[in-house]
Amino acid sequence: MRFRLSDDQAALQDAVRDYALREGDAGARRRAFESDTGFDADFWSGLMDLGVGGLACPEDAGGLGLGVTDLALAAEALGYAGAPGPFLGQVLAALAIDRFGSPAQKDRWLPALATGQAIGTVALAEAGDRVRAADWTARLEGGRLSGEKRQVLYPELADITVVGVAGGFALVEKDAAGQTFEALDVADRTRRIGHVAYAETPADAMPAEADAAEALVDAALVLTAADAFGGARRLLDMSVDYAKTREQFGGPIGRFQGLKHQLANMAVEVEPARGLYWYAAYAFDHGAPDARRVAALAKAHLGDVYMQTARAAVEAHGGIGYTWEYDAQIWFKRAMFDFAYLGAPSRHREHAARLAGW
Amino acid sequence: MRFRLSDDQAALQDAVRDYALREGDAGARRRAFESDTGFDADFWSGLMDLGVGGLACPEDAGGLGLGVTDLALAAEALGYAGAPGPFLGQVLAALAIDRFGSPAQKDRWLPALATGQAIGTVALAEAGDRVRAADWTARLEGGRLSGEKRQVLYPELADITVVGVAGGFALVEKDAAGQTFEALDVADRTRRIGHVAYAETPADAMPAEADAAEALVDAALVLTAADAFGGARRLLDMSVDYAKTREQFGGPIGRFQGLKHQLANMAVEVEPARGLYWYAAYAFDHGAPDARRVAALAKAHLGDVYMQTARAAVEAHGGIGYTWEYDAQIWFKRAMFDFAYLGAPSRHREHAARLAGW
Amino acid sequence: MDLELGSEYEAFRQEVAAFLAAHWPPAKETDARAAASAFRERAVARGYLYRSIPKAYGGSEQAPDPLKGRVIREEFARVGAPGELQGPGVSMLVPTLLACGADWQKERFVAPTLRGEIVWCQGYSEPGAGSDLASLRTRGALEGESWVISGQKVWTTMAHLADYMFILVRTEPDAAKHDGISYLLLDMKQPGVTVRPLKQMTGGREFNEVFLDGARTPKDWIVGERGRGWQVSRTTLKHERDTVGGQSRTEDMFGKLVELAKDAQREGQPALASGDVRQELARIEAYVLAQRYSAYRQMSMDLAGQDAGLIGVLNKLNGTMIGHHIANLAQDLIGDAALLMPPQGRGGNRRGDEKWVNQIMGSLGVAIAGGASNIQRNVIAERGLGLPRDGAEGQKGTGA
Amino acid sequence: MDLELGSEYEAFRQEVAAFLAAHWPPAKETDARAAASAFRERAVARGYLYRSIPKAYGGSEQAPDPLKGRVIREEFARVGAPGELQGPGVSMLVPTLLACGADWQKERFVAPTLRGEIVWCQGYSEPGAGSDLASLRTRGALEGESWVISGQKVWTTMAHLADYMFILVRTEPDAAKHDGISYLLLDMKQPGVTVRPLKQMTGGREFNEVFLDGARTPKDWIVGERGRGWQVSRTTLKHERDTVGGQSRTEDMFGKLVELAKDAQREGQPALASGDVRQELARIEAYVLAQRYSAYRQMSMDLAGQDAGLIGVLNKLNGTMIGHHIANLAQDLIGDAALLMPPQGRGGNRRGDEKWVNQIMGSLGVAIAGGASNIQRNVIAERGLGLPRDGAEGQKGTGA
Repeated sequence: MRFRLSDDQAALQDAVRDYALREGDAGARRRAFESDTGFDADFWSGLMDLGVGGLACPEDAGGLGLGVTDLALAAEALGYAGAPGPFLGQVLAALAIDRFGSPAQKDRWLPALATGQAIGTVALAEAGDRVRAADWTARLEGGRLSGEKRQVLYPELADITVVGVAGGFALVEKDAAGQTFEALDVADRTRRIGHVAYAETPADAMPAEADAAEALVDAALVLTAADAFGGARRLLDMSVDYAKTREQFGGPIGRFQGLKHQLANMAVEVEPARGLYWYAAYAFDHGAPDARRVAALAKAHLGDVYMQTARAAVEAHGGIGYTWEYDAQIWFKRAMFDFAYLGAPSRHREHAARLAGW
Repeated sequence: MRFRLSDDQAALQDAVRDYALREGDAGARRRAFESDTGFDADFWSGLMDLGVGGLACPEDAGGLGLGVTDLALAAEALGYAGAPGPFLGQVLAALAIDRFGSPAQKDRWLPALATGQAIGTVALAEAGDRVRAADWTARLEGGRLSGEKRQVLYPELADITVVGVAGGFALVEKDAAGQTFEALDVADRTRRIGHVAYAETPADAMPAEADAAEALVDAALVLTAADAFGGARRLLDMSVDYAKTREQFGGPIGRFQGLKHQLANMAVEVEPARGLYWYAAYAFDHGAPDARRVAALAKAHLGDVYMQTARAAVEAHGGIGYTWEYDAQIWFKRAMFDFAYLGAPSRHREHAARLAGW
Repeated sequence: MDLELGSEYEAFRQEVAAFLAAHWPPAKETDARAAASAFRERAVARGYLYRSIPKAYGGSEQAPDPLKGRVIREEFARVGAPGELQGPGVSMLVPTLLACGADWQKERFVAPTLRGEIVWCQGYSEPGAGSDLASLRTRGALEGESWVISGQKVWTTMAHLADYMFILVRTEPDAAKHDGISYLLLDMKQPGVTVRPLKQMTGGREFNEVFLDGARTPKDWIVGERGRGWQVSRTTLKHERDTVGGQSRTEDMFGKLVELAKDAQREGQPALASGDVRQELARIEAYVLAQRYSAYRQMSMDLAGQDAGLIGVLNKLNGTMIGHHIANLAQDLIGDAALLMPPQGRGGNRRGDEKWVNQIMGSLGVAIAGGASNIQRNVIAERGLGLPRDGAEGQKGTGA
Repeated sequence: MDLELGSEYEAFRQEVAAFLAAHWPPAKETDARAAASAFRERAVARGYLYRSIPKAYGGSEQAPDPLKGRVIREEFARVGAPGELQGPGVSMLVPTLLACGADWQKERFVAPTLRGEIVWCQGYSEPGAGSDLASLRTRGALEGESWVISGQKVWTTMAHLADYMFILVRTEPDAAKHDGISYLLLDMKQPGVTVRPLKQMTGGREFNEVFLDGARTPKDWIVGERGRGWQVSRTTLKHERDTVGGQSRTEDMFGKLVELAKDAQREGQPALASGDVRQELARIEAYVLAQRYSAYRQMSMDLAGQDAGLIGVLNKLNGTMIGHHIANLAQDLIGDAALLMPPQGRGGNRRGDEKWVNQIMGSLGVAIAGGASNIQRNVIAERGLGLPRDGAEGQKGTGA
């Protein structure tokens, strides 16, 4: 019974959080948020220098050979710090290529993704909430990809895109013909997404049964849940700090029991959910029989918890919390992202119910 | 625009509440609660002397010729006072006979019910949540009634029972053969209910199309909602009074903002719901197109509001609120009654959704 | 109980409709602003607008009758005719001036404000004084014939468009918290005044910060006595209160929510077929109906001079809570449109569901604006339920 | 991260299992109580029970190891073997005596308490002193060689069965609130003590009122110094903490809730087919799993001497909230069984669904007992989040 972080894991998480917080607070987060691209090259390269891109890549590809648990710990740290950039796409692309790629594909992409020399992304969701591998309608035929994908992280920036198709995945390189990008006015400007349409786009196959391909979606759900936990925890801390320092009626507002109880209720919603995302990651890495269900439950629960915490946090701040200039809104919009990315909580609860045979 | 009580209505409601509160606080409520029968003859006869039994009976039957709105106002007052006894069965039986009875049936029963010389009840629900008239399976054939009914108020006490059957209602007199009563260990001991099985029981028909018969269920829903509003309002008042008088840490607990905000939240849930039950009663009396839907919504909403208010009220009282001796538990159990009687809130919400064509 | 207005008011409705048929839209007028002004002047003369304001100051000085007010608003809205102007000048400054202002102030400011010739902004909130408004620190010092004002105001709606500000400033720094404040009028178009828009999380810019650095206003541009500004700012004239109007926005929103649930898909089915969506819609509908008929009750009782009790003090928080419920269900239903910003006056994706993001964020704005929810809870507990003031919060003045 | 216990503990489990196979159930013993006592004695000798208590006082004096404790409890539960006795004597009095008691008190009381030969009840709460325990008013006066005690205690579990009470009484009426209290031991079987059962809303009678009217106890039956009883009552010995055990009841309950949803009917379908029931079950399951794995995390960190942070102070309120969620869904699902009282040790209707009424009411009891939820919220805010004490609540001592 050692359901706790190893020293290495704690050190990793601290390093990622410290870096992302320091650089984020020094301006990287806001710069990315206000920019056209949502991408801060300096911040990103520093993050890659920490080895975050290669956490789950094999050691012979220059990675650390760790699992989704370690990715999730990093995701929590990045969520806490509100870190901008294509982390999620990067590590999911690497995970997909590691699991389903040919030796040549691995050789070509894993070292580059592990070190950050290349940026990767994944294109999973389709219109109509078609998120699960079994529902993907994009087709790869004769080396040509056709279909439309949504919620693609940094689609124009990525050197390599792992596209979910009927029968597995297709690898699409940056400059491949027949790609049409639709930029979106997204709420979460620290993690940009767009639509991509593929029309006879040259692409490389990575075959996988739908059930195996689905594991990539599970990993995405777990990492989103971990980000949500980190963000919710940050909003709690931010609200507590504000309550300690903001003065009204001759003292800090945090002495008023009404607000105290609201912050206590927020803590009761947030902190225990850490155990849920931990277990979802652990179950994924250990191939536990309930891994798929728990990934869905964790995404659903933390999507809700994050969003409601964000609402409560903005309320706890009053007017300032509603402004563009104060950073609470950045986490509010990250909560909106985690809530909706790859499907709202109700979808994943229904999926978990089905998997339970309910 | 006079969506308010007339002077007569206000006087009626005050008279009923004052009587029921005074006698209830003087012991009638607790006596009935602790008794084997849940019936206090003195309290009941005083209530009948106020004319409550005949509010909605025709004037030529000794009633006041008023409508469900006035019954609901009385129900609110009785709910506020936690009044024991067969009020709901009494007025619903009269309503059914007035609407569907033959002249002979009306002559026989309405004057007796209006004055309280007879006690009436209704037997509507059947096992498996078969509450709606279209679902009733009890059969009346050749003057003989067979079937099983549940949630029958004071079944053994009633002189006349209006039983919902396929095709309308059947009137069953107190001593008719073939009735088997199953007493239940009910939570709300101020309003006793039991199961009744009818086996070839002699009974008198009151034909009604299912849709018309359903109006009796609607009336029951509206009156239950009104009772729930009264009860929830009482629990709010009781909790506020307790918070003003109970001292901890050198002053009344009601000065603590945590509790104050909880009581404020309770008030926000409870007080606006008055408008909902008022409109449900008004819509019933005016045959508004949405009358049936609003009856269902009102029962569902107030069932939930009452129950959650009861939970909050017990918590606001602490340990004393959890004792048998303190009266909060009586309203808690009345909330349980209003929640479950004729179906839990979710059933009525689903029904309202269907009626809306959703 | 009666939900009908009754024949008297239906006759009045005919009268208003006839007036509108005659005067709106205007026959042939090219300048829309001038047309609206001319129409408003006629409507005031007929007693349809500014009904609680004396004729001497540009009002129509009618006996209070909320139902007539409601009929007028309904009929005007039906044909899109210009009604009373909105904004802090008409809703806050004018009543205050009528109650506490000097005669010259009423004469100079009221009528032009009602006609929209003068636009006002409100200078109450400060960065360090939100709920605890009376702790404001903007200073005003009398230098010769002028007040000289320095400090900062925030959440100032319309500041970038306003001609004048009515402002609370601390003029008696040695007096007790509530006794050192004066209520001044200030010209916004002067060098000592700098307006900076405050962008909201929605991307909108309805609010401003206003920096005051030696801004000046004449000595007699003070409303009420020196040091009595707190009391002056609390003055509101009794006027026609229509508690029903506020609900209609919620009702519209709920109707759109039902439409959304019909259009939105869940696993290839309309979301409206899902049990949880049906349940939640029915739950919200009950709140909406409860609010609606409580408002009718409150208005009816107000009309009859009866006390409607608790409901008055609950309305804002109740509306806020319903707004949260609607936002939460909408966020579930709109799928990945919840990843987008609300449209800023331009198109979006096909269904345009991201317009609901306005409700997701805006319902929070409502919770915060005009008395945050926790302040509302204090008011409900203390004023509505009669619970004691907490010692630690006793200093907070009126509690609102 | 690892959820397995590891080979060391699996070996220990084998050892415990072998012990149990040899000694439980007892070969041929007619008196069940005697058999249990004899078994417990053996188990103590083997180091399996009362592991934190010195051998001199009847314990087995083992090095703290929560995982071993857990293995023991699991294995004992598996075969139904008698474990440590429960109740306030073992859980509260014994640790207090070991920390603050005189030697003769430890010798006289601890071992018989552990063996169940002496039964204790706790005399803390009073009708006027609930959350604000230190405001207690039961008086104790030293008259010659005896304390003479008068007053009233309430919420006293087991008082009708107890031999003795450990009681807080005010012995120094002129001292400050927390400094005037002494911690005494009192024989319950005497004329000055009257016990009256308190019936709960569930119909159960687990609590009592205890009336003290000149009850007497010897001068030296005081634990710790005179006037230091408040501090004495706050003493708890560090002992093996197993944060996992508390979750299992919730998990069992959730499993039953799922079964209920399968059995219950809605419109002729299993309720489990309804979207709202599925959503709510999945929502609750996430809370249950979150609680479970947070407990594993907390225990693992405790074992490693790491600080698990906020979670420790949240557990009770978290469990309370989950209990509310379960109760609310059950109340919807059981249909008209929610009209009934919970069974008091006898049968009910066919499905027996009214047993869920125990949860509907009992989840409230949990919210109230052992530190009401608002007290928990204070503790979380102040101790967990470091928010300042409110002035008006500053007098409340330890805040718990």
